[in-house]
Amino acid sequence: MHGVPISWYLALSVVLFGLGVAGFVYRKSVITVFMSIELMLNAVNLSFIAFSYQLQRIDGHIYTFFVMVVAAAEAAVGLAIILTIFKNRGTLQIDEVDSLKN
Amino acid sequence: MPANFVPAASDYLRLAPEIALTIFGILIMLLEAVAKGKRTYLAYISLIGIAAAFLLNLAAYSDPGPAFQHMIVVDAYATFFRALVLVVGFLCILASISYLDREGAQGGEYYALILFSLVGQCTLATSADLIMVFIGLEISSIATYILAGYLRDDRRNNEAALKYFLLGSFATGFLLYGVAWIFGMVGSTNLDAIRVALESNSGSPRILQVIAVAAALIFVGLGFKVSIAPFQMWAPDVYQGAAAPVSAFMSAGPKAAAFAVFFRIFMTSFRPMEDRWIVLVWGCALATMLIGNFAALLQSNVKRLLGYSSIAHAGYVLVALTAASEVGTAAAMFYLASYALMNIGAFAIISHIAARHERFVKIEDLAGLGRRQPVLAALFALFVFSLIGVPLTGGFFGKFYVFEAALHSNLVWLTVLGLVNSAIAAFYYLRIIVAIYMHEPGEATAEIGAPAPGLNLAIWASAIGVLVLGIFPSALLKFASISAAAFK
Amino acid sequence: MNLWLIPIFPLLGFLLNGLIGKRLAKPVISIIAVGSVAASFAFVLFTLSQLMPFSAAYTEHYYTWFQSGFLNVGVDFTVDRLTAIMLLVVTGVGLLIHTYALGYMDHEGGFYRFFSYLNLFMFFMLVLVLSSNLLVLFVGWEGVGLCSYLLVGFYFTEKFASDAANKAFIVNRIGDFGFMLGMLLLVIHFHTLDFGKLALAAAHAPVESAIGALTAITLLLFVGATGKSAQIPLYVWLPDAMAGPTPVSALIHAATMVTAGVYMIARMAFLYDHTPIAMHVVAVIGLLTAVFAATIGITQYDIKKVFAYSTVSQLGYMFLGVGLGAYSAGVFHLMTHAFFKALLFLGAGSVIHGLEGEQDLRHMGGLRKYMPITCYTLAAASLAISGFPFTSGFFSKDAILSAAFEKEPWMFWVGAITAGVTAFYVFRAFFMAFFGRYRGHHHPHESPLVMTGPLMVLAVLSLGGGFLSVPKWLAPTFPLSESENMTPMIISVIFGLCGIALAWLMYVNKPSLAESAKTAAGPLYTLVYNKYYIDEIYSAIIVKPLELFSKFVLWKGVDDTVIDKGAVNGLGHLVRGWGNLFRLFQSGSIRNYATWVLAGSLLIIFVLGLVGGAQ
Amino acid sequence: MNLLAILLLLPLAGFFITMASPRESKVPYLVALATTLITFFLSLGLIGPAGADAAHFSSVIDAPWITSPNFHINLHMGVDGISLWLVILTTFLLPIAVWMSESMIKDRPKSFFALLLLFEFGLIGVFTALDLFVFYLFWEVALVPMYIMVGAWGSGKRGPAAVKFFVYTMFGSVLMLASLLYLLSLTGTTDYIGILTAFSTGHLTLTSQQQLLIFLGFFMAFAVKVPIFPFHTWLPNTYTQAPMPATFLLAAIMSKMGTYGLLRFSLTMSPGGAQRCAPWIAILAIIGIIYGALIALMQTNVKRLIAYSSISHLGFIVLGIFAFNQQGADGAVYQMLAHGLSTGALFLLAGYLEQRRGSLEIADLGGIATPAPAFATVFLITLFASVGLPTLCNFIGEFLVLQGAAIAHFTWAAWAAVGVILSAGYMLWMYQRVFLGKTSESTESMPDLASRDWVPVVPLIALMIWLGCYTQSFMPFISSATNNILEQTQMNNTYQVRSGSKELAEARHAR
Repeated sequence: MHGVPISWYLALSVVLFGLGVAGFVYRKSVITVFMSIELMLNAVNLSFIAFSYQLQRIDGHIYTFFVMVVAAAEAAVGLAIILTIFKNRGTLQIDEVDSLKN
Repeated sequence: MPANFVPAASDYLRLAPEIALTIFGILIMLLEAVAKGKRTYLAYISLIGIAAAFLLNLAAYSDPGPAFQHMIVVDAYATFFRALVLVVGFLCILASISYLDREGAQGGEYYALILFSLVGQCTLATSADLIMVFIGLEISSIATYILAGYLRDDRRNNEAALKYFLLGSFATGFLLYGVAWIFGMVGSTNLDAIRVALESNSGSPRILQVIAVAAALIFVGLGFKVSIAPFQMWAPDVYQGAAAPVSAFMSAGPKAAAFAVFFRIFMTSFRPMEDRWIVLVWGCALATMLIGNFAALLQSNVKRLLGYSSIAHAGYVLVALTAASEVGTAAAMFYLASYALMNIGAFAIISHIAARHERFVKIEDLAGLGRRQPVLAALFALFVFSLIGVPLTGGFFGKFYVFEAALHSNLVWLTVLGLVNSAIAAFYYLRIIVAIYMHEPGEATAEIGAPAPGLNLAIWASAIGVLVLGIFPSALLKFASISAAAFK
Repeated sequence: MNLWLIPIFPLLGFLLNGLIGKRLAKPVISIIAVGSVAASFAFVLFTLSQLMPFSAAYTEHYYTWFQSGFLNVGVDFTVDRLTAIMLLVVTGVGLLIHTYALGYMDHEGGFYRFFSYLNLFMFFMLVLVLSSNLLVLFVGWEGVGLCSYLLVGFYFTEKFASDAANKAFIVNRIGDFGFMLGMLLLVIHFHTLDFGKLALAAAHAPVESAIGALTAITLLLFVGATGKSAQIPLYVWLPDAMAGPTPVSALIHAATMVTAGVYMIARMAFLYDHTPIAMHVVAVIGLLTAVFAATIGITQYDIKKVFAYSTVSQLGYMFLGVGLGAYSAGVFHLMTHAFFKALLFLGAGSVIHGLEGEQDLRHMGGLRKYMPITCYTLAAASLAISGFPFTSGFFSKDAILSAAFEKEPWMFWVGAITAGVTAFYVFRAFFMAFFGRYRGHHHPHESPLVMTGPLMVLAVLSLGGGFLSVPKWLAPTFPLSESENMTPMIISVIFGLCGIALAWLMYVNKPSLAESAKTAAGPLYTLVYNKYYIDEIYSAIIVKPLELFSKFVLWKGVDDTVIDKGAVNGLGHLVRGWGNLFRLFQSGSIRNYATWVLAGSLLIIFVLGLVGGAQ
Repeated sequence: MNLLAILLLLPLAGFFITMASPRESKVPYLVALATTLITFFLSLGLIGPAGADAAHFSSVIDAPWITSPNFHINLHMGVDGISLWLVILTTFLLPIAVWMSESMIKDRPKSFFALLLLFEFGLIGVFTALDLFVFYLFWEVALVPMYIMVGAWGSGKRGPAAVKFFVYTMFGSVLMLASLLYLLSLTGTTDYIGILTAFSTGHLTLTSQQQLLIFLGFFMAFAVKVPIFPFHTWLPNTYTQAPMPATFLLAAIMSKMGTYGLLRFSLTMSPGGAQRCAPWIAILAIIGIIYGALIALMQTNVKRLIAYSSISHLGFIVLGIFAFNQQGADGAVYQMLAHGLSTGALFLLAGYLEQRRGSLEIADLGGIATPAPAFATVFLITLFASVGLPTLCNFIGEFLVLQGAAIAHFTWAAWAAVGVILSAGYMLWMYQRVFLGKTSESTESMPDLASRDWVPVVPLIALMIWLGCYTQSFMPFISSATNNILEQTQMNNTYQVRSGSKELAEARHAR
């Protein structure tokens, strides 16, 4: 990765994170929303890697694995929850899940 | 870190409670697989597990110190919160048994999940490293997500679970991103290391600023978990939607653990930059109290009302953080303890009155409880008065210490506003009392029976706890202040 | 020597009759009631005989009532020459009236109640005169007011009676307001309420030519007196008070209670002597009341009302006397008035008794032959009040008028004319009742001896009472005025005789004259006949506005609307409004929540990162 | 064991015993009655030790309670000349309340008796607490049972009335708590004696600003409780809706919590603040006196009328306290006792009336004196006591208060005395409409006082006369205590002494 300055990676991660957030806020399908969360986590991973490369330390890489594991767990649980939702309501439109309010 | 790192026995001892909980959790899962017929005994196993963890927690305190390369640390503070969340778990399981029987959802995974969630919370309490914070937070949260939606076929449960899950992960994303940047700027995620770095003030103000932004991201993540404004939105929905015992658990355990780490991070790592965040916390505290109390005024659903009240109480705890002092930390610890007890008590009683499928959760459904179940009513009244902050209850002393700490740090206005808030709060809490004692019995209370022994035990235990904290608070307070002294 | 025994007998009488009277037989009740008064009368005589020759005031201290800071009030009794007169009048006349009442109340219900009240009154009245400090005097002062309330409202099932009772008490309260403030000022300036100490302290005080503290004190005390002794502007309660049984009118509203104001001023003379302005006010008010009431007296037909107004008027005379510094004259008239006015009322009572409750003069007449004793005794009283030479009234009135003649001649003339008017209306009543032919439809009969007895005794006193010269008796306290000028006496006597003659002319000789005079007077007559509409005016400018103000402005307006609905509930609504707002933010939509989280985090990043950094 | 401690524990014990006793039986009543009576007779034992030196505190409890790294709170309680009589008033009135409840509370009597005992516990605590924190504690403890009594046993719109009552007082209380905390943060202790000694030895001086803040906090709480003029709107509804025994206690004792607090704490903890605000508060008090009386004049319900009349009477107490002189303070305390007896008795009798006629609307009554002469007489005596007739209790209080006010500012006395006139007005008018006049067919059958009804009436009236005629058996205790308090108000007073306190100074000189 010679020649590519660290700041680019960080910039990319910021962009990815922003995209994730934006996706979460703007997409209407529960699945997409869930994917945007994954996107955010990956942005985090990217910055971890970048930093740990710059700092010449291994911690970052390890953290990345932590994050991935957690993300996987979340995915499992999340999809299960989304499934029950679909089972009970027959929809995945996030805006239709708003019976609890005020 | 050295590659050839071999954990010592002390390391394991200091992690023992988590280990025990995990083992019991897995054990229960296995038994669940082979179990047939009634599964109530799994609950008792889980109780044993928690008890064991509790003892191990005390044992661990006999030899405090860091473990696993300063990833975690066992000190009085950690021990306090471990003990607290374990007690919470214990009471909630007691309260859940009859509930699950009633809903026909008796199952091992429920108890296992509570144990796992407790693992996460204990980790949070002990974590001395942002990564551990993240991991603990996730362990606790993921388990709680499932618990929130435990009754699969209940629409309210589903929705609560989804909201909690999506928003929760969303917020965690912020936290994690903050962690990443801290790691980048400081070169370490160890809390003390961060503090040292900030104190030595190496690096340009630009770096400092980035760290501050990272701190903000962490603040967002944790703020969401403890449901403070402007991240409180989820709390009422989730507490209303989830099963009553689960709401009790969520409002007490994870919240306490999150606050524990919240204080640890801001009172150690970011202490050097306190002049930056105190004003912020001041604002959040006020906003949280206002939103919680005001919005609760018009609620008719008791669970939702308690949801808002839990927001308001988070606000009071933030007041203690605003004080940014040992006194404040101690006050917050005491407050969280008493809050946990009274809230569990209240939710437990609701879970009993709500009847099958939680049909009766409106305030008017409580009408005439005073005539049908005088004792239960009296206990409920006790919890409510404690939530209001009437003397001789834990709730009162919590408030007293918190605001005492605030005034110690010359937060005169925040104190006055907070106290006025607590007076406003009396309004909606009293509506419960009015219903209980001053209205004629209705459909809900007509055929209500006495609570099951387990539930009864939970209620009585919390009631006694509330009273003890209210009448003989010294012991707990002393321990709290010793623990708080760690943040110097 | 135990002065406390004097009031204690009536008190015991009250307790006995009050607590167990219901179960007692009438004779027993009578014995208790009259016996107690007789006992205290006897004890008074004994005491006085012991205390002769009254070289100095004799005081007894019983116990400290209360002590707060520098203010120490003791329950003490004092007897001096002034007290002696009052004691004799109160117990003596009181005894006679009690006896009379036995007969008068014989057929009435609540016999025991009546006499227990009457005894209680005696007790408080005696406390009033015996007291040696202003506060204990005030105890008696209020106590007699209470009894007056109870006795005026004796026929409590009748609305007019209870109204009159309330009026009596409340109007007196207004007077007491002044009295109270007077006492407060006294304490501030002299740190005591004890007559002896006050007298010593006042001796050093300068005579106030301008309005000062002392003037304020004396005027305030006088306000109290106007209430108790029915002077302008607070006299309105006394005529209504006639709603009570006649013996009550005689004892309380003629002979004793109403004279308390005069007594009080005489008692506080040492202070009034230092405040000429206040003295002048007292005199003027007294004189005005005398005239004013007398004019009303001319037009009334209710026999008791006539005497009531004459009482007001005579009290005016007394105040004129004390106001002019002729304290002894005032007290003298107080005594003689006690005799003849009591007699007038008892006589009237006897008439009413004989006519089964008829009080209207127009339905009487010619009673001379039905009830001779009553007639002649009343004649004596009438002569006395008209100042007929050598009757008791003659001496006392003369003492006052001659004092006026020296100090303020114009006052003398007004007073003298009023004397004529008095003579006129008293005899008007007398003639209308006893002369001409009987106009009523009852069967008049003379009253029993138990009633006529007292009448005769009082008749003797009214005629001869003037020879017990009070001024000489009081000379040690209030020095006599030397002047022996005969002119005022002669003038007033002439006026008096004219009055009598006129009355004879109009009501015996040519009754038609009365009617023609009435029509001649026209509106003036109606004005006076309706007591100058004073009650209506008071009610229109004070009572009604106050009620409306309290009800609509204060209660409905301020209390309900402004404070409660406005401030308190308004605040509540405000809070709820905000609560509703916050509530509606919780739209329930996940993406909406996420937006909030995002906005919040941006805000926090901004605050923490950038603003904080700017510091 | 310390007598005071016993006095505190007895009602508490009674509370639990009552709770434990069987529901449908006479047991709860008997337990409550026995407890309150024993408490009363024991409380008389306080007189002895207090008599020795009423200026200072006797039968003191001082046990360490809460220890925290930055403050210590002792369970510090004691009795001086003021507390003494208020405690005895409490213990004296409670048995009467129990007695009333036995016949007036038909629904869930057991819980009611229990609450009465809890209430007594709270009140005794309030009147004897020597630590601001402990005081606050009992203050709230007394509030809760009353709230439930009003809400659960009241009539009409009791729920709203009760909530209003609670929230109103709650607002006051939190402000007091704020002051308390502020004081704690400034002085490091909440101990009454400790703070006073710190003042007197000059170890501690508060700036005028601090004093003002502290004062206002305390004042709000007390002002609501008393209540003082603009904060009174909870009172009429609460008094009217509450069950008669609760009203009896509210009027007779609970209102004294506020006035006691003003005298004991507002004056001494922030003398400067108190003196600075005194003129304003005096004006509020006077407004209350006249205002309450005028509104009472127009009431059509006996209970409501007495309620408003208490606003007027309590105004006197406040006025006396803020006259800042011996007479005023003595009068205020004496008036507390007198008002407790007379108004209490009035409500007791009103309760009898309600029992007999089922209504307290004046329109439904009238001519009662004929069928029930004894009742009418007793009522009349009580009425004249509350009107302030000499030889009955209220007179001394009112006179001394007026005297004190006059010494401070003569105009105050002049205005306040108007209340004395009006009180005669509304009381007698009410009496006329209720008792006098012709009996209607509805009232002619009204039973007179039964022997049972006499039991609480006789001691009440006896005391009214005793207080009225032989004041010295109570006053010396009060005087020495109030004098002590007044001297403390001169310490740490960062203000110029107000005009009128000049007389006060020489007044104390004269003693």
